[in-house]
Amino acid sequence: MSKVAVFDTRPEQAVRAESPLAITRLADRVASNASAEAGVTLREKAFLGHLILRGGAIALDEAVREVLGISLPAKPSALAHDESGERSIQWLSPDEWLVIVPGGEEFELENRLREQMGDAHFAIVNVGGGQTVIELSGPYAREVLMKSAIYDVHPSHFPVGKGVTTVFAKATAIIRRPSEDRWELVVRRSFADYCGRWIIDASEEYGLNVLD
Amino acid sequence: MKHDKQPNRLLEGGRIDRDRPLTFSFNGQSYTGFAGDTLASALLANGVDIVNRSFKYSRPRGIVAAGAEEPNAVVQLGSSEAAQVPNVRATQQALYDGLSARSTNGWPNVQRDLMGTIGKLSGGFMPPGFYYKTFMAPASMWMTYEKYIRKSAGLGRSPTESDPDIYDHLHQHCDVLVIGAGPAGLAAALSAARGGARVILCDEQETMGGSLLDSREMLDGQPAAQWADSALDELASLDNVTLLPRTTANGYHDHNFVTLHERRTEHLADVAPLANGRRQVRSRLHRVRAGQVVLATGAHERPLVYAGNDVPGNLLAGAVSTYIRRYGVAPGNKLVLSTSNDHAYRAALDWSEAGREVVAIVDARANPDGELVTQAQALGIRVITGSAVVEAKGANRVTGARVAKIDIDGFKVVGKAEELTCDTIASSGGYSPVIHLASHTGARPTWRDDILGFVPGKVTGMTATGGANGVYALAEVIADGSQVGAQAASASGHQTAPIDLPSVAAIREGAAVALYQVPHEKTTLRAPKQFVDLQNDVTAAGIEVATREGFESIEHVKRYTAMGFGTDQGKLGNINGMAIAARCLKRSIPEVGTTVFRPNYTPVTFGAIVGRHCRELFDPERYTSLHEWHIKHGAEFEDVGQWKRPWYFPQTVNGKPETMHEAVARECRAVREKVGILDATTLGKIDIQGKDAREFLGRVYTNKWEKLAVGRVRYGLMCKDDGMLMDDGTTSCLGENHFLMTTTTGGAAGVMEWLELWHQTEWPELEVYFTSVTDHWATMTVTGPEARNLLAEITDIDLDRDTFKFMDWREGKVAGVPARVFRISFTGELAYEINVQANYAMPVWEALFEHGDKYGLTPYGTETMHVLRAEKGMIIVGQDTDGSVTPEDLGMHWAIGYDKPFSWIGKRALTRPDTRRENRKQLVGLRPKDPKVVLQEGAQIVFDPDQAIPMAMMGHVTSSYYSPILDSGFALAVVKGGHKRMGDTVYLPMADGQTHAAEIVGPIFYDPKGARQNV
Amino acid sequence: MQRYSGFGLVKHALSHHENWQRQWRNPTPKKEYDVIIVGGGGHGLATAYYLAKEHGITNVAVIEKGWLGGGNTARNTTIVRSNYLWDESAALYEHAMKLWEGLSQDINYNVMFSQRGVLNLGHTLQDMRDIQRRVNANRLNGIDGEVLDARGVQELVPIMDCSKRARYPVMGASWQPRAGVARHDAVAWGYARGADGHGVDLLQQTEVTGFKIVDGRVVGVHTNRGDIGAKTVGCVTAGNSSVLANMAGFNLPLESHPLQALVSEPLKPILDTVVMSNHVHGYISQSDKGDLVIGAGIDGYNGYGQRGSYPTVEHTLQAIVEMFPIFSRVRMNRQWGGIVDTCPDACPILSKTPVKGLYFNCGWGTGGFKATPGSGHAFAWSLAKGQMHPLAAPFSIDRFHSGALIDEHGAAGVAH
Amino acid sequence: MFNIYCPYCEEHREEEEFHPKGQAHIQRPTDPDACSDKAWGDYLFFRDNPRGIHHELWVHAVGCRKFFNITRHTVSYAILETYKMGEQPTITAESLASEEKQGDVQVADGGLQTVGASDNSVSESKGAKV
Repeated sequence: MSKVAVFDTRPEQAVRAESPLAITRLADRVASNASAEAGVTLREKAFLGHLILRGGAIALDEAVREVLGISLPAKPSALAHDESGERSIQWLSPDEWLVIVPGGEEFELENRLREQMGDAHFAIVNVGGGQTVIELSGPYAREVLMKSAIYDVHPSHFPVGKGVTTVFAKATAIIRRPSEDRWELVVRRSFADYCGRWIIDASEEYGLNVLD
Repeated sequence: MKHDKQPNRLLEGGRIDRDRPLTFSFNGQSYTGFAGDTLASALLANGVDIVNRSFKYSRPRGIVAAGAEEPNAVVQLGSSEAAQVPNVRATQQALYDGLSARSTNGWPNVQRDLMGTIGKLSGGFMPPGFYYKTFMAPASMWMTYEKYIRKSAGLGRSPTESDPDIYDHLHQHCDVLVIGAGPAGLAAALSAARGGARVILCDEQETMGGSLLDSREMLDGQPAAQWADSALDELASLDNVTLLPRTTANGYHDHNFVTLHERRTEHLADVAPLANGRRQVRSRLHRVRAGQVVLATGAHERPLVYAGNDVPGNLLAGAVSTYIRRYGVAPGNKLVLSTSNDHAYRAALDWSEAGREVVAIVDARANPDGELVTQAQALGIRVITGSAVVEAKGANRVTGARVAKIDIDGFKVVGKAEELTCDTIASSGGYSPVIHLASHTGARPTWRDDILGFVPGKVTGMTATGGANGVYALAEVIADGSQVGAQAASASGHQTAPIDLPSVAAIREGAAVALYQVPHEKTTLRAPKQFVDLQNDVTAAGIEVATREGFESIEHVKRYTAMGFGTDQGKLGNINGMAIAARCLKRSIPEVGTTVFRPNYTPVTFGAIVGRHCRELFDPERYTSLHEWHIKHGAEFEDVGQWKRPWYFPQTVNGKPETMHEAVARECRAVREKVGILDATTLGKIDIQGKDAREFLGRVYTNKWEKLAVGRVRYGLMCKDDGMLMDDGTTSCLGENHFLMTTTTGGAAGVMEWLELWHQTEWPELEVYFTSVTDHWATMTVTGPEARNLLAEITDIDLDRDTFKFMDWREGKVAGVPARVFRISFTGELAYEINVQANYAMPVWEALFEHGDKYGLTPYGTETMHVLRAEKGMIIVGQDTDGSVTPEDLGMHWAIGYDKPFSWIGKRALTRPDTRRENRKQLVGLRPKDPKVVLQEGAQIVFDPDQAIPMAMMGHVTSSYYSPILDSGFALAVVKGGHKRMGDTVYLPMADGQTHAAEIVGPIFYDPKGARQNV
Repeated sequence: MQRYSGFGLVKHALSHHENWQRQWRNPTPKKEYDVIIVGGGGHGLATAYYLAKEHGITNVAVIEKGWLGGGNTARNTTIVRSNYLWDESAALYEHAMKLWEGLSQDINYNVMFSQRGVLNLGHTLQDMRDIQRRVNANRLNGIDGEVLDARGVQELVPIMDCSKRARYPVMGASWQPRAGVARHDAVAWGYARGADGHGVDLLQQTEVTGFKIVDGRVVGVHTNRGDIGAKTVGCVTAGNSSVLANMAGFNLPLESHPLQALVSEPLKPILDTVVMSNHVHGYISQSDKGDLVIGAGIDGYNGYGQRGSYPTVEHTLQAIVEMFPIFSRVRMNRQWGGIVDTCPDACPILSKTPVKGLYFNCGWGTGGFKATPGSGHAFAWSLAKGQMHPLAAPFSIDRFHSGALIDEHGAAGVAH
Repeated sequence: MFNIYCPYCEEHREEEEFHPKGQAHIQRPTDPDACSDKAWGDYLFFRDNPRGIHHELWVHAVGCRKFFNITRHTVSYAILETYKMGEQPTITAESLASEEKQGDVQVADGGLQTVGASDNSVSESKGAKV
C-alpha cells in the first residue's frame, strides 16, 4: 500500500446525492416572498469538488500551475480562478489552500498533484462531502453579509479576488468574492441548514429569491 | 373635547407640522399633538404638569429637560401587553398617532397619590442608607420587610408576553465615525467626507442639527437651522457617507469599537409596522469599528440646586428655549430665570419673544455685562444681580420663587428674600461637556476651571470637538469641528479638506460664576429639600449626611445616596453632587474625584443587543446527513454540543407510543440478538498525513503507535499534561504516513486545536498535517450478530472473519458507494462502522434498511448506545470522567505506554504525589443488591450507611442503566481505592430516605472475554 | 459605637440628622501593627472584624489603595449560595452561609441578605447527572438543596420559557432555598464599621508599594504614606494578588481576568429567585431596587482594565432572552467589569507563602462575594493562630505541586 | 473589543475570530521525567500575571488557525505588537520601563467609578475650592 491512502469517494454509477442544504428546503421556505424584485438571490452550488492543500508554497505552486494552470495565490486571502472561472484556488493560511473544481474532477486532480509533489512534505485532503458553496447576488447581497459577518465587505476592503475565513452569524464560513456582483459562502455541512435559515431571516426585508 | 386645544402651544414657530395633528393618550386621558412633537413637548403643550411620582418620596414631578438627560418623564409605553415598553424617556420619544403612555409611579394616580402623603410624612425618616440601619429586628421579619421595599421600588414594568418584534445587527466599518450631528459634528463630517474618508454620522435625535435647530444665531445671514439643512443635503449626496439619525452611540469599547442603537420604528408605532409588505426590525444595533472617532456630543446644561427645585414648573433654561423654538411650546406663562451665566439669557429672550411674561432674570453675578444681558435689559426685563432663586414655592406646580442676594464663597443668603409670583422657573448653573462615551474606554476626564466642567481624557484615535470639548461659541465650534474632521480624515490616510467657515455674528459673553447648590436661609439639613438627583430623590442634605458619616470618596457618597444610579446615570446631578460633597469635605471638585460613566449612554433594549441570535437562531443546530430520516422515523433527539443526535426511536405499539425505557430495551435487544444501526456521524474525524504522523500520535496518545500496521485500527487515550483524561477514540492507519483519528462528538474541535497547538508551538519540526473531515464522512454503525450477513448483501468487501478481523478496516463499495468500513465495536457485538462521503449517506442508509428487514435491522440512538457500551465497561469521557481522572484511575494500564521513548503528554503528571495516592477514585462496576434497582447517576457512595451527616463520601455513580440482557440494573462508578475493593458492599443514601446497597465488581458486565465482537 | 435601630432613626429624624456619627474613623497610620490586612474589600474587612471580635487582636490596620469595598465587592452580582460539589469547598461556603444568616444582627448593619433561593438549571442529560451528583453530595454534607424537574422549575419561575421550543429546553434544576442575594456595599461598610468599632485602623487611599522582608520573614510594608511595621501580613487583594506576590518575590497560579456584569433599568418586581444556567450561560436576579442583575462568564484574556469585550455581554443577554423571552423589550442600563483572580481549579487559595508571616487569601475567581464572611472568619483564625484553619487548609498553594486540585469548574461554570 | 493584527493574514481582524491561550513562550520541559514535582507544577500552573505589559499566546481560530503572540498592556488593553510563533518580542516591559509606568496608562475603573485624589486630573486642575 502507498504511504498515503487516496480514495475516490464518488460512485461510478448514478447514486442519488443529497446536498447539505437539502434538508432546509430553501425554495419552500421563501416561496412566500420570492419575487422578481427580490433584493437578494441565493443559489447553492452543490456537489463541487473540494480539496484542501497543505504544504510549502513553492512546491505546491509548481504543481498547481502544472496541473490546474493557475498559479498558487501566495498573498493572504487571495482567490484565483482559471479562465473558465469554474476552478478556483484560495489562500487559507500560509501553508493551506482550498481548491474548488467541478464535481468529479477532484480525484484525478488529487492524483496528479500527488504525482507532481513527489516526496515533498505536503497533504491533500478531499473535503467535498463536508462543505457546500452558497452564492449570494442581487442589490442587497452585501447588506445581508453585513448583517451576518463581522468582516468588512465594503468593496474598498473586499475587492474581487479576495476570500477570507471569518465568523458568519455563529458559524465559521469562508466568504469569497469571485466577481463584481457575486459573493460565495463556503459553509460546513453540519452548519449549512443553520446558515441557510439565517440568510432567509436576514434577507427577509429585501425579499429573497432562491435558484436551484 | 377640551384636551384638543393645547393651552401652551404657540400660534406659530417650531419645527412641527400643524397640519398633521396626532392623538395620543397619557394616563388614560386623550390629547392631541402635532407631527414633529416629542411625547414631552406634546404633554407640555397640553399643560400636563405632573408626569410622574418620585420613587422614594413620591413627590409630583414634571418635565425638566428636552433630551437624554431628562430624569423625571420616564413613562410606560405600549397599547397592548406584548408591546409594553418600560421606562421610555418622554423627551426622546417621537409622538405618533395612537401613542399610549402611563406614568410609571403613583397610586391611585399621579395627580392624587397616596404614597405621596406617606412620602411627606415619612420623608424625614428616610435619610441616605436608612435601610442599612433598620429592618434588622426581628431577623425573621426581613423577608417580609423586603417584600414591601421591593413593591415600592422599580419604575416601569416588564411585558408579560413575548416580544412581537425582531431586531438585528449591522457590522459597520469606517474611517471616521462622527458622533453627534450638531454644528461641530456636521462640520467634522463634511470636512472628513470631502477628504474622501468613509464616514458614519450618527445623532440621537429625530432630526439632525443639534443645537442649530433651536439656535437664535445666524450663519451666513441665515437661520442656523438652514445651514444645518444644506450641510445635511451635501452629506446625503455623498456615497462615502452613512447618515444615521435616531441613532444613539451607546457604548465606546476598546480599539475604537462603538455600538450605535438605531431606532428604526419606535417613532412610528409600538410594534414595527410592515414595510412594503415585509417585516422590518424595530431597532438595529450597528457594531462599528472606526479608524477615528470624532466625539461631537455637545454639552448638558446643569440645573441649580435650590429648595423646591423639583416642583413641576422647574426647568432647565436651555430646555425652555428648545420647547419654544423647536416645538412651538411655552411651558408656562410667567417665567423667572435663575442663572450663573450669560448663555441662559436666551431662555428669557425666547420666552418674551413668545409673548409670555418674564418676571425677572435672577443672576448670581454681581454685575453681568454680556451682550445678552444688555439685550434683556433693552427688552425691559428686570435683571436682579448677585442673587439666585433660593426656593421654589408650590406643590403640584410652581406658584412663586423666593429670590435673595447670596454670598457664594460664604455659602449663605444675605439680606431678605423677595417672593416673585411665577409658574415657571428656569435655571442654569453652566454646562457639562457630554464626556460619557470617552469615559467608557477608561479615559479619565480632566477638570477645567475656565469652563467649570470636565472634558474627555485622551483616547487613542478619538478627538472631542465643540461642546463635548468645552468649546461653546458657535463660530469656534464650527471651525473646531471642521479642523478635527479634516485631521481624522488624514489620520486614516485621506486628504484634508476643511470646509469654508460660515460667517457668524459673534456674541460676546461675560464670564460665568461657579454656582451649584444655592444657599438657603436655613442650613442644608433643615432647609426644604434641595434635589440633586431627581430620579433617585437624592438631596443636598443627603449628601451632607453621607459626608458626615465618613463617606468621603465621591464613589462612597454616590453609592450611599444612590446618586447617579438612575436610568439617566446622573447626567444632570453628578457634577452638582460632587460640588456639594466637595464643599462639605472642603476640597476641590477634582480632588473629590471624577465620574467615569459606563455603557450605556442611554439604555438599550435587550432585543436590540441580542439581534437575530434568538429563538430558532439562538444557537446553531448541527445536523448529520441522515437527520431528515431520523425525523421521519420519530426520533427523540438529544443535544450533544450543538449537534442534534437521535436519542431513541419510540415506536407506536398497539396504538401507544413507547416510553423511553421500552424503546431502549427493544433497541438493546435488537443489537444483542439481531442487528442495530446507529448514526455515528457526529464523532470527530481528523485526517493526519505526513512522515512524522506516527511519531506525533505517540506523543499525544498515552499508548503506543509505532507498530500499528496499515489496515489496522487502535483505541487511544489522550491526556492533558496534568495527566487527566481529555478525550478518547480510535485511530486507523490508512497508509504508512496517513491516519484517520476519531474523537468524541463534544471533543472534536478541542482535539483539533490541541493537535495544532502542540504542532505549531512545541514540535514544528515534525512533518505532519491535520485536517478536519468530520463533516466529509457520514458514519453508520451496523452492529449485532446479523451485522455481517446484512452488510454482505450490499458490499463487495470480503467480510470473512479471518481476512477482515476485529480492529481492521477495509475499503470497497457499500450499496454501490465507495466506503471505508472499520471493524470496531462500541457495543461489544460484531460491528462495522461504514464511512461514506456525506452526500451519499442517505442512499446507503436506505439500502441497508431495504436489506435489513429480514435481519430485524433496528435503528438505535445514543441512550441504547450508552447502555450497550456500559455493559461492556467502556467509558464515556465527560460522563465517567470529570477532568480529575487519569487512565490509571480507569484501570486502563493496558493503554499506557510507560516505556515509550518520548515522554508523552500526561506521563510525568502520573507520578505526582496526588496521582500516586492509593485511595484515588477508581472506576469500578456496581451491582445493586436488588437487581430491580437502577441506581441514580450522580448518587454518592458511602461505606458506612449509619454514620451521621456530614457523611464520608467515597465516590459516586457515573453511569447507571437497566440492562435488558442481564434483566437487572447495573452501574459504573468511581470509588476511592476501588480497584482493591472488589466484592465490597457500598451504600447509596438517597434523597427519598432509601439507602441502596451495591457490590463493587469489575466494570465489564457482559461477555467479559469479548468473544461476541470477535465472531 | 452608635447602635442602629428603627427607634434611633426616628430620634435622628427629629434632630434633622445632624447627629449621625462617622461610620468609621479616618486615622493616620501607626508605626506598627500586630496584623496588617492588605486590601479593604469585603474579605479583608471581614478578616479584620473577626480578628478583633473573635481573637481580641485589635492592633490591626486594613490598608486600601482606593476606597473601602471599591473592588469586586462593589462590582459583583451578590449571589450567595453554598451548593458546591467537593467536600472542601462545600464546607467553606456553608461555613460562610451560616455566618450570612446572622450577619446583619452580628454587625448591626442590614446587609439585606435575602434568602430567595437559587436555581441552577440543567439543559442536557449530562447537566442533570452533574446536578444529581452535586445535590446528593450537598445533602450528605448537610447542605440544603433538591433536584427539580422542568415542571418544578416552571412553578417556581412562571415567567421562564421551560417549553420544548427552547434551543436547549430546561430539563430540571438544582434548588437551594437558603441561597439568595445580599447588598454588596452594605457588607463592606458593615464590616468596616464593625472593625473600626473594635479599634481597627482603616487606612484608605494608602497603597502598598512593597514588603519589608528580613531573613525570609515579613516585618512590614512600604506604602505611599511611609513604611508601616507588622508582625503578620495578610493579603486579600483579589485581582491584584499576583502583583503583590511579585512584590514579595514569588509567583501565584493565578490569572486576573475581566468579569463583566450588567443591570437593566429598574422594574416592578417580576423575578423572585436567582436563576443560573451554565449551559445557556447566563444568570439573573432582581435587586430590591428593581434592576435585573445579570452576568455570565469571564473574558478569556488577562485584564486589569475593569472592562471586558462586548461580545461577552451580547452572549449573556442572548442567554437571558432565550430563557426569558418577555425581557426582550427591557433595557440594559449599565454594564461594568471587575478583575477576578482565577485559579486553575476554580478554587481559592488561603495559604501560607514562601515568606514567613505573609499569608494570601485570593483566587476566589468569580465566587468571592458569597464566601465573604467564611473567608474572613477562617482567614482571621489562621492569622491569629499562625496556622491555617482546618477549613482553609485544603486550599494551600502546595496543591498545585502535589496535584491535589479541587476541580470546581462544574460549580463555577458560570461566573457567580 | 480588540482589533487584532494577524501576522499570518497580514491584516487586522475582529477579536471574535481569535481565542486567547494564556501566557506566551511557555516551554514544555525537554525532559519531563527529570523534573521535580515543583518544577512540573510550575510549568503546569504558575503564570506571569502582570499588571502592565504581557506576552500572550493567541490563535486565529476562525481564520488561518495559526497560533501567534501578542504583546498587550493588561490595563490599557493597547496591543503593542503581534509576532509569529518562534519569534521574540521587540517590545517588553523592560524596554518600555521608562515611559510605560502604570500611572501614565489610562485605567478604566468600571462601574460608576471615581478616581481618587491621586489622579492626574488633580495636577491638571487649579484645585478651585467651591
